Amino acid sequence: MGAETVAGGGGGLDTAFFVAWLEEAAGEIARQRDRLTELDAAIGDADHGTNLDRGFSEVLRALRETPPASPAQALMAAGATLIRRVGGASGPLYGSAFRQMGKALDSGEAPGTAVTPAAFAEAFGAGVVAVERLGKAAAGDKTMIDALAPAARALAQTVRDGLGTGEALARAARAAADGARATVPMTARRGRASYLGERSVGHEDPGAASSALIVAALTTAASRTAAG
Amino acid sequence: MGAETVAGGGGGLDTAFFVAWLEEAAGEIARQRDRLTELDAAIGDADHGTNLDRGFSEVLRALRETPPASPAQALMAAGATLIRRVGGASGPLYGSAFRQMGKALDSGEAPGTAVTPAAFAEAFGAGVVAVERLGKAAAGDKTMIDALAPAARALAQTVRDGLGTGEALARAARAAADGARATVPMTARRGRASYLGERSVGHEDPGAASSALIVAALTTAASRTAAG
Amino acid sequence: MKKLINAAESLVDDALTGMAAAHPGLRVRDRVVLRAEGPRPGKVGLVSGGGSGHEPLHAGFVGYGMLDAACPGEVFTSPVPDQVMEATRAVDGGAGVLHVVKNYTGDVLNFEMAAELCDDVTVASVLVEDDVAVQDSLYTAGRRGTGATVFVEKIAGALAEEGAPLAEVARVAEETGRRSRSFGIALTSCTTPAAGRPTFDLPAGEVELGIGIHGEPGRTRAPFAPARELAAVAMDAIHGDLPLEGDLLVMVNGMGGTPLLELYVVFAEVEAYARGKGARVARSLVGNYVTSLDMQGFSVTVCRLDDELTRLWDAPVETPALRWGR
Amino acid sequence: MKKLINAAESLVDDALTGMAAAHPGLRVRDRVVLRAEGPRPGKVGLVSGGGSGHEPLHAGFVGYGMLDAACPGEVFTSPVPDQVMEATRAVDGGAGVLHVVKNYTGDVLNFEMAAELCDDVTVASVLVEDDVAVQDSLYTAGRRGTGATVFVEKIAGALAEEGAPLAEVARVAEETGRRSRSFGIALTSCTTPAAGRPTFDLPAGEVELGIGIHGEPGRTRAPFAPARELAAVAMDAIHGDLPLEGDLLVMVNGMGGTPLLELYVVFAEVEAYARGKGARVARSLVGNYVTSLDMQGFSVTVCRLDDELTRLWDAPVETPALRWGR
Ligand SMILES: Nc1ncnc2c1ncn2[C@@H]1O[C@H](COP(=O)(O)OP(=O)(O)O)[C@@H](O)[C@H]1O
Ligand SMILES: Nc1ncnc2c1ncn2[C@@H]1O[C@H](COP(=O)(O)OP(=O)(O)O)[C@@H](O)[C@H]1O
Ligand SMILES: [Mg+2]
Ligand SMILES: [Mg+2]
Ligand SMILES: [Mg+2]
Ligand SMILES: [Mg+2]
Repeated sequence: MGAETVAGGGGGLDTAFFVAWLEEAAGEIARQRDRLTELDAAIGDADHGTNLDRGFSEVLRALRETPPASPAQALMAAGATLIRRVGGASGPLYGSAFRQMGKALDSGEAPGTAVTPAAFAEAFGAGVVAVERLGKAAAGDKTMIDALAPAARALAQTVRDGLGTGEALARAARAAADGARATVPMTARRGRASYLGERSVGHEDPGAASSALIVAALTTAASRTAAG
Repeated sequence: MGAETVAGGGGGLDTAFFVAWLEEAAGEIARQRDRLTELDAAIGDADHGTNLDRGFSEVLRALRETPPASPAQALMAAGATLIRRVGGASGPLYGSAFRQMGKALDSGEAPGTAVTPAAFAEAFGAGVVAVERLGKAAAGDKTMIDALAPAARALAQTVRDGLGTGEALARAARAAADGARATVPMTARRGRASYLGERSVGHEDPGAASSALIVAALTTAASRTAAG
Repeated sequence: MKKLINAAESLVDDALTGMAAAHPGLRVRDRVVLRAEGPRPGKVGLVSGGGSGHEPLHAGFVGYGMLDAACPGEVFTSPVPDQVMEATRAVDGGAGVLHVVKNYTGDVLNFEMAAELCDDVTVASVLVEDDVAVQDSLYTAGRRGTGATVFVEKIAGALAEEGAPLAEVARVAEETGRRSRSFGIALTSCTTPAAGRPTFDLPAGEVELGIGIHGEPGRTRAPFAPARELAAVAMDAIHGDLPLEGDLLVMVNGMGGTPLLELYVVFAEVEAYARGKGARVARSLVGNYVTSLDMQGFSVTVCRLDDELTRLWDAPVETPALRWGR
Repeated sequence: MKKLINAAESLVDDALTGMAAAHPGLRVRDRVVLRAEGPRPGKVGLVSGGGSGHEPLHAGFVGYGMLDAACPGEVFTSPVPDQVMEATRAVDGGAGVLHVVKNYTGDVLNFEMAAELCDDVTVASVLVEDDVAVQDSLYTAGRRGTGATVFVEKIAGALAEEGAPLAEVARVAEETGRRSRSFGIALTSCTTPAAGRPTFDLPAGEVELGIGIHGEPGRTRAPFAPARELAAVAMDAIHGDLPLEGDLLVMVNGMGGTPLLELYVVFAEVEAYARGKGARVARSLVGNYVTSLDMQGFSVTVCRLDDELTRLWDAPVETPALRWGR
């Protein structure tokens, strides 16, 4: 994958990029595992970091064992692995998101075909919708949606605005980070943090935090594959 | 009971004196309850203070409910109450000690008769022997014996030496206190402290400590009844 | 953190090895705990599961008259669909399978996914949601499933053992849940092996009211109080939601780190409270049944019995954690 | 200190009130816990007792096939002779009474006094002294009675239920004790309600080896280690004293504050250890049976079974804490 893939306006995102994304996400989640678990300790059950770390390690292993032949395969394999290995609320939710993204990109193209940033933006949006449907959560409920939905909007907007892939991913990362931070003052209405009612105020939602990491990994993946 | 009872060489120790003894012992045990329990926490099971406090409170109640008519009655009632209310190792041991003292003084005299210091010294010795028999402990085993036996010897000696009652009781108190302190470097061989082996070294035996309190109460009882 | 484990990662598998070795009536396969004797043709199968750390729930309730399989997840993490699918297929005796699901987002999603994927088995599902501490369920994921799970598993399991059809077993499970309410109070947090330190800090003089079973903090914090008052807080919350009347099945449940001696003290207060309301504690359990690792505290679960539920509660059961009549 | 109590002074009585309310098969009278149905003429009566804080021991083992009465003392304080006398007289069905006494100075003295005073009843006594942590018993009060008490009460209780004479019941009780050994390890101290703080301080990285059941420190302190190593320490001590061979009855017992999940991990290690020595764990118990209030830790008790003991262990029992076959 060349530098233009991520820098250029219409460059394609290839399989290597998606593998790199999953690797970067896994690495960051491993590094931030304890922080995620601590966030979950405050308003949940102190397992979010270990849950995701376990799941993403398995994603890495799956990708190594069966190298994906297309972006769609990479994302669907990741989704299936997360569903099969994480458990909890975040397993089915993240798993469905990745699976749905993969499905959206699985347009029957020949293996190895790179996808356009526009197609990815749409697929990402479809992934977020899958989470919303499954979890019956809306924006403002203090969940991963509050980081994922702004990221999806930012991606779509940058594509509409014709900005470059690098810029698109960077804006998505910023939107996710802002979205995660914005969960701090919210009262949780979904997931186990909702049991705390007002006591959930003042804490960042762990799922929103992990979503921000996963979205941010898009930019590191881009620079890595661009650099490599 | 007059001042000479305790100050004079041959004065008798009457029922009021023994009641006062038990009251003073009960008061001191209540005050030092937590210290006794802490000593027991170090090398036992953290109940010696509560055990004895429960028992001696019951002794006070029993003495109030059925005022004893003789020294022997006072001591036998105390012994029976301790056996019936304390439990643990110290209940039967102290209970038997007091009961044996009472029995030894129960020479069929008319109720109300005061006992001689010599008779008391002998009775006290009989009480200590009862403890030794029941508990199969010897001097140096780091038990209440290490405070009680020196007290018994001091009492017997002062009587032999013809010293006054006050002096006799004071020497007994000192001997018991010294004996209790002397248990610190000992390795326990009886009671639950023995399970600790060498780890029992460096701690005062709780039963020896409570024995020292009980013997010291003889002197406060003497000055109280002498003063009153 | 000191725990009797070899490593946090191997904890669940190591414990399952021990469970299988300790209970010849159980068979453990791929993180599914099954009755050793396998499914009985024509009998509805009962499958439950959830995060580990609540022992004896659920694996301790696998056996005659109760569950056919349990799916233990990682500590406090619901099982994955694969486990539930494997369990569902393994226990199907041709009469269908009932999933007993505690109402947590993770449990619900994972069991739902499994049920969808098991299209070769008729699956019904009952949601246990008994925790009255979660009040405004419009703005939450709904009431949590806690102690009533034991009642649902026992009572539905008894009916399944009698050969009742799936719809009937599901009905009595629903009915048991509908008649049951719980409330929990923590004196201390628990420590998950993966996190390595207490999930929350609770000052010496305070308790958490309205806790769940995952070591999470409760709805409110309150000053520590004698057992009588704490029991009254729990019973007031339950009684306020489902008035106590008639014959009650009552469980005073320890959270894992509470001495049984203290649970009996709480039970005495709970029983007196119920009597004071004119109800009767007809059946009871006192002990550790639905725990949160090493948390100190208790929960009370009350079920308003009727003749059918009483009969099914009394029916024989033979599992590691509940056993009578056999 | 936060405990589910009304007051330290009323703890034992409050708990007994709860116990009586929870278990219709029990009757509580003056700090004696009896079978509700009273003594059976011609059956040897079994009486045990000891300090409270070890629940379910002993009151939880009163019932068909096990004890006829339990005498609970104050927390960690042996009962007084009056209780034992009352229990002895209450359970005598004319065939005499066996006292099951754990070897502690206090228990021994109080039971002895009671036995002497009960001159109207034929009393035999068996001393349980199974704790291999106490080695130089020449210089101690002898080995402590710990987990084997459960085995002795169960096995002697079964023989008594069959109508065997007192001498026989005493013999099998002795035999069970002779074949049993225990070793305990603590991760934390317990806190007695009366003292209000931990009996000993145990730093984060250390454990106490060779503890008893009264919250006392052990024989030595050692660095904290994985479950496998701690189990090996316990099993080495036991095996060194009574070589493991043949069929074993094994109890992995929680000290009160240890999650069941962890006890199963320990059991897996214990079972593997025994197998490694060529022995077989033929029967087992995993759970809280002989506790030290809220202490975290475990003990292992091993009994080398023979045919008679196995048969009696398997015999029906119906008590609050052990129940099978009925
Ligand atoms: N209904 C839901 N919709 C969207 N996200 C949810 C929902 N429920 C929970 N989450 C997310 O999942 C995160 C918790 O994940 P995790 O701790 O792994 O699972 P669990 O809550 O089962 O322990 C929450 O922080 C939240 O972001
Ligand atoms: N065999 C014995 N002989 C003499 N005194 C003993 C013996 N065993 C124990 N004691 C005394 O009893 C004390 C402990 O009493 P207490 O704590 O009330 O009983 P327990 O040990 O049953 O908890 C010890 O400190 C010791 O002085
Ligand atoms: Mg969580
Ligand atoms: Mg003591
Ligand atoms: Mg979880
Ligand atoms: Mg004691």
